Amino acid sequence: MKDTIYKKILRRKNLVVGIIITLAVVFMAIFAPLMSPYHPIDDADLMVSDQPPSIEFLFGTDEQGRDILSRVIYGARVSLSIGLLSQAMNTVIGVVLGLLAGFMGKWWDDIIMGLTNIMLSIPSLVFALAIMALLGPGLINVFLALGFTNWAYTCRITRSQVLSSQELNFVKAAQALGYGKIRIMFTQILPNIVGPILVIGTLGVAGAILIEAGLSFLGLGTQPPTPSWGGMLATAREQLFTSPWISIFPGLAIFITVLGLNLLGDGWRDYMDPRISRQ
Amino acid sequence: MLAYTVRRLLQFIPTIIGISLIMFCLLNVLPGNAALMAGGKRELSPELIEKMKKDWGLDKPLYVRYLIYMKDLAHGDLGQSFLRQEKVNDLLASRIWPTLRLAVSAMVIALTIGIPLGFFSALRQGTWGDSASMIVAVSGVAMPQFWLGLLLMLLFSAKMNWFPTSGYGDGDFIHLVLPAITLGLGSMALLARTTRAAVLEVLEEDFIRTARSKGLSRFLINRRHVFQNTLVLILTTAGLQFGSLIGQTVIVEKLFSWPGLGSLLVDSIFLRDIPVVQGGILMIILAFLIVNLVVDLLYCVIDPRIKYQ
Amino acid sequence: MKKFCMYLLTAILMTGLMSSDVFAANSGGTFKFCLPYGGQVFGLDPHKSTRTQDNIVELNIFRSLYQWDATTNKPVLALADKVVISGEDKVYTYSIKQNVKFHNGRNLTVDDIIWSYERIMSKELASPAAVDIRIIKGAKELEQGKVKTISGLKKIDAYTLEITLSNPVDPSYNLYKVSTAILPKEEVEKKGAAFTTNPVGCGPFMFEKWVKGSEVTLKKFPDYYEKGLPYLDKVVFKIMGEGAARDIAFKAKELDATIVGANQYLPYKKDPKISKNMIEVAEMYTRLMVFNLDDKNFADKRVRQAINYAINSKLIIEKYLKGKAFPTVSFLPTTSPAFDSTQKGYEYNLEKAKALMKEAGYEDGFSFEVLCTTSKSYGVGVIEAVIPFLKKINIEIKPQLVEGAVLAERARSGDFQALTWSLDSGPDPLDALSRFHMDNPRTSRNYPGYKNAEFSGLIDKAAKERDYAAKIELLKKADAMLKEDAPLWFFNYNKAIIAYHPWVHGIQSVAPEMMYQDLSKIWVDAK
Amino acid sequence: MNHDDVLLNVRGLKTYFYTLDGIAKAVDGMSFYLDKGETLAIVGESGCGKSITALSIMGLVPQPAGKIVNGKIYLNNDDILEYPESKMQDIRGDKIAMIFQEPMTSLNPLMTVGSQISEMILRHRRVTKKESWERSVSMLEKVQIPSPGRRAKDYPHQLSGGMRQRVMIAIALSCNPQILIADEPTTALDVTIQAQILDLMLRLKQDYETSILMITHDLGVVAEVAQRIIVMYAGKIIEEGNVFSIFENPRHPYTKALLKSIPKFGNRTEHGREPLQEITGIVPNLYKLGSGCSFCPRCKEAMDICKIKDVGLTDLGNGHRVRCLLCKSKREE
Repeated sequence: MKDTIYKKILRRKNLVVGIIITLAVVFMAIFAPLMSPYHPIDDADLMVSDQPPSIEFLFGTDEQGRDILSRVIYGARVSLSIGLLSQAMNTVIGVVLGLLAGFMGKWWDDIIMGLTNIMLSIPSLVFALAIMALLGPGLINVFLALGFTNWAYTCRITRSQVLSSQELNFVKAAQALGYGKIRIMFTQILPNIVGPILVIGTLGVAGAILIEAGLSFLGLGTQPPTPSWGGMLATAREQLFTSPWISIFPGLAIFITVLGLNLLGDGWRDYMDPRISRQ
Repeated sequence: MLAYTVRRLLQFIPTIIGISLIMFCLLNVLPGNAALMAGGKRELSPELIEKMKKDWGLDKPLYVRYLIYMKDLAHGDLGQSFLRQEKVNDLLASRIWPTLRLAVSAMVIALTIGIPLGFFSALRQGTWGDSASMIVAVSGVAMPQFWLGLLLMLLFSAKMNWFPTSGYGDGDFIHLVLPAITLGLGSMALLARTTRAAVLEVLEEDFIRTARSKGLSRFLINRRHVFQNTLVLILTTAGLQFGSLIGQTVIVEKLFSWPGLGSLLVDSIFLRDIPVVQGGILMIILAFLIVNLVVDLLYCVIDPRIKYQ
Repeated sequence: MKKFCMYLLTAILMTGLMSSDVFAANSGGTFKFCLPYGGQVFGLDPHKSTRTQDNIVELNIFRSLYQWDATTNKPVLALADKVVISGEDKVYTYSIKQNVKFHNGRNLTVDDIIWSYERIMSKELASPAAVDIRIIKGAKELEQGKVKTISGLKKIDAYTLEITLSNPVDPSYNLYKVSTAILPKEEVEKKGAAFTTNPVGCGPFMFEKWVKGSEVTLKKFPDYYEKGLPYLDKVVFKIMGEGAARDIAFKAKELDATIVGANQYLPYKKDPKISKNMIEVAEMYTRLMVFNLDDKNFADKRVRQAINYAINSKLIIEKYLKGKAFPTVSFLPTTSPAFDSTQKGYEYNLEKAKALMKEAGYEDGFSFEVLCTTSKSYGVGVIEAVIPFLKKINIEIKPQLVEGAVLAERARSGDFQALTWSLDSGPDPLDALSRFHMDNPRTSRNYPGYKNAEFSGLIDKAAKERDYAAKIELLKKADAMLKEDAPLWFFNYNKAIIAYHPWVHGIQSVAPEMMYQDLSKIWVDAK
Repeated sequence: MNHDDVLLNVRGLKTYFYTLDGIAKAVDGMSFYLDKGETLAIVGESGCGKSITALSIMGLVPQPAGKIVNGKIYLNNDDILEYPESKMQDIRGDKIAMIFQEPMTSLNPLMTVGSQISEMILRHRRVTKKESWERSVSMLEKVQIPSPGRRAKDYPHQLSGGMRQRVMIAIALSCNPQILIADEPTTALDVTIQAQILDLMLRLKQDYETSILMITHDLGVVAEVAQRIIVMYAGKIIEEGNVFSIFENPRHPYTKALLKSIPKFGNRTEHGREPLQEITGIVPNLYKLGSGCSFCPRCKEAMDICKIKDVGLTDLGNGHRVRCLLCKSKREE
């Protein structure tokens, strides 16, 4: 049976590609100090600024004379942590609010769903922009801004899962047996929403990396010299035509990572969906 | 249906009040103020700065400002721009059309590429063609938008000289092309994915088997039975996408110097021209709500099972 | 005969040479220029405009009493033929040109000037020019609402104006600004708030249309008072905040001329075609790091000097800014009349820096946070480049990226350790240096909180000095003292460059702001 | 098969499904025929391959997993398996029509029922849109839908289950097909409606001279409508014969068990409490069919040899055939 699970995953080429890319990026993030030839911030030397790719600097150097390869490798840490932490925040907020709305009902439900609708109708980029303007640029602030803006879908899914599960016989039985809400929450509801939340989470991590890039473009992302891919891209955009390597490599890094995460999330959803995985 | 529309429109009110409260609080506690930005490159004299702040009522307590704002809002007045010598209403009115043009063109691009791509992918499910077209689709969302825009600029205006790099021109078509593509590609990808999933779902339906048992050609089945039934799902996604599209104009308009709501909004945030920001956000949200209402109403047209009372 | 021929030849040559300027100038054509400072034009009422971007356009629609002369690098009379100074240098009597017409066809008279200045001082307007008109006697009283008219403005006849100043200062530096432009009363009153989107002036170009956020178009005003000007039929200002976009647009010939960004400078200079047609000037903005002198780390002059010695500013200019800046001497830029060419700026001298740090007892260094914006030439990138230099004298410098609005606020409140910014350093050297006067608090632009009685004494003296040369000498001294005291890290003077296509003629180096081009004298070859 | 009025002749049909879990032999060597004007019932538990048999005939085996690996299907002596898809499309609906089990989902929810009927007519007959619509309305009338003109403009969700199945029948018969395949047409309906629908089908069959291939697990239905019965188990025919011989003299243990599992009216009063019998065990896993009789694990009369030996069909005469060693040995004895 284990064999067929592997086989089923392997059958989905996109899922396989997604898994490989994601693992590679995670690996890069974890072992950044071992993999990068230079330090991403301290090894700056203006004498070698704007060098095109060479043996010494595989990806070239930026305008500060820093090795781009090292910055891209370290950037995986920054960008992934932005994605993961902010998405973790979103998930926690979404699940907690969803559970509250579903279980408490009444005006709890009204208020939380009202808030969810408001959140869904404010474009997350605009909201994140406003929060960043309040907090100022910086890594921690990016976590916060992105972590507060993208929980609405998770909240909705959790809530609908709670509501539909309350109709299920086993939950009714559990309630009849006098199980507390918390126990039902952990035994019946959370296991059911893990799948969809992981899918949303994967796509959310990808989305957060992109939004951070957008915020950096507007000057409200992580602050230099922290090597985030979005930030590197934003500073290098003026030099796109004169020193293209400075922006091409972080751009590719974002592209490949987001592509990988998307393929992973999509593939996973397909995999979980019994309707599509029938064949 | 009319009653439903009216009810939905009434439901806008609490949403808008909620949003305006959140945004008002958020925006009015931002550090810095418009008077400091009034000079641009130049520094202004302290007394002028103080005078401006007073003229704009920035010396009043927050709740007073909120009450004034809400009172004006109730009359449909979004106030006076701090820095631009214009009413916010007029300012926004002149910016809506460019943004709408851009967003609608982007949506058209997204729909005309995304839906066929999704169809293609679904009908060849599991093949290399499927994988390839999905990777193409996902690529659309995987690029930071400003990066994509710059690459397009580099390729199509700097190298090929086909399109102007930026600006609005006389509102002609040629200025619209690159920004619309940049904006539309992300939504295209999401639409392609939704379409694919929807088509796969519909293909499994019993009535498709019925249609085939009638001896209808695949083409006719796809066109008549599959497409129509996927439309509800596609439309829902398109509606939501339109909302986020309008949000993304913030970046695309800035990059292409497009004189729309998005660039106005960004600039005004940085300049702390708070009335403009509030008005702009309200506008964007209103557009989102209206588009989604229209989508809901369109369901009625497409799906006879849906009836609104 | 031979001699005569020689004379004739010389005469022909002379006329030929002269005519190359006058007759070869080609009338007609459209000039496409950029508006590079952000994505917007806010309004075109010069009395209300606070922003450079708006001024670039207004400059060509309106005229003020004086205007900037790029060749002599100072303000000269514009709307007046001559001025007579009397009454202990406080009374200026102007003979206003009689052929100045507004775009609506009406002649400009002294009444318009008086009305315009009074409008600027009116309580409701909050005009950035109020500070300039305030030098006129009685202007303050109008501002406070005590009187209805400015007592220092007197109409002798329709074309003779007498201005009485409250102090003997040169009004040209105040009254050349476009924010003191003369407006036609009837148009302003008729249009009301709409004047800002449909302005009428007496400048060389008339307003044609404004596509919000995208471009502003002006057309030739045929009745402009300077004969034969302007050459151009039409001017299009394209709003392009992004440097990369301007670069592409310029190369695609969508712009006839463009301001060159740091990233374009080097490639443009290497490009044999473009490099021929570039004009550079040291703009009157000084880029620097402001030390908060209330911070104990910066209390010691030697620490501040050490920082100036420790940073290789020239290398940063060359490598990071790609040479698109001039190294500093002190605060006043090379284009300032009070620039002292005998002075030398801080050189890169690590040993000296280390020694100074040791002397000051900061051998082990310290760390500080510096506020910065995203600006390329005086923002976070500069600080990134500075990090390794200061590390060598054990100073850890931490950039704190903030928005412009936040930086401006914190600069005024003193809520910072250091910040990096670009400060106005001209055109009037007295005004430029006055900001560091000890009487000025941070809210009055003395951001470091610099308090030096000797320096302030020099400034006061210079302000009172009637002799121009003596005044300049005093200011040179003050500037040198500022350098020595180093309340700032002097980084660079902006090198503003305009690149233009070969068919464009007449671009000038305008030191106060390179983009303040008087387009009336620019002409393009017929295509 | 030596009579002349054979309409459909299926020979050695094998339809397999290739999946990640292995190969499922859904239909494994089916051979049977359908005469003109005849009603043939294929009976079996769900999952025995009867629906796949029907879909194989229609050429609608789910792709790409399912595949007809062997066999011939003669329609009027032409092997339709050889036909290209386009020609097959001409046959579907025109010569062979099908009614599906789920009336709730088998109609397109976004089209009026009238246009779903006329769509079929337009496909196979040269008529104008208006004519096809009129014919659709008359078809609705024939399937006894009240006020058909109005109903034709209704959408499926506005109709009850029974009505929808009538619409399905109207669609199926609208081009007057030679064969009507009815796949569990009444299973999803209320008992009272079931009878009405069956009545209707039988009556229309007379009117249209259509042969019916009825696929069902409900022996009660079979008794009412069919002339011949094929009992299927695990992709194979295990017993075949006319209604009387199967009902009166079932030979295969599975058939016997099936018959015992339906309640008979009046049983209780005549014989006292005779419990209904259920067939113990589960339907075999089609992926893991070994040699031997596939019913063997559930068979009460199984012998050791049943597990090993493949067994062919034994002809008991009068068209009654059975696949069981018990019968074979008895006959041979």
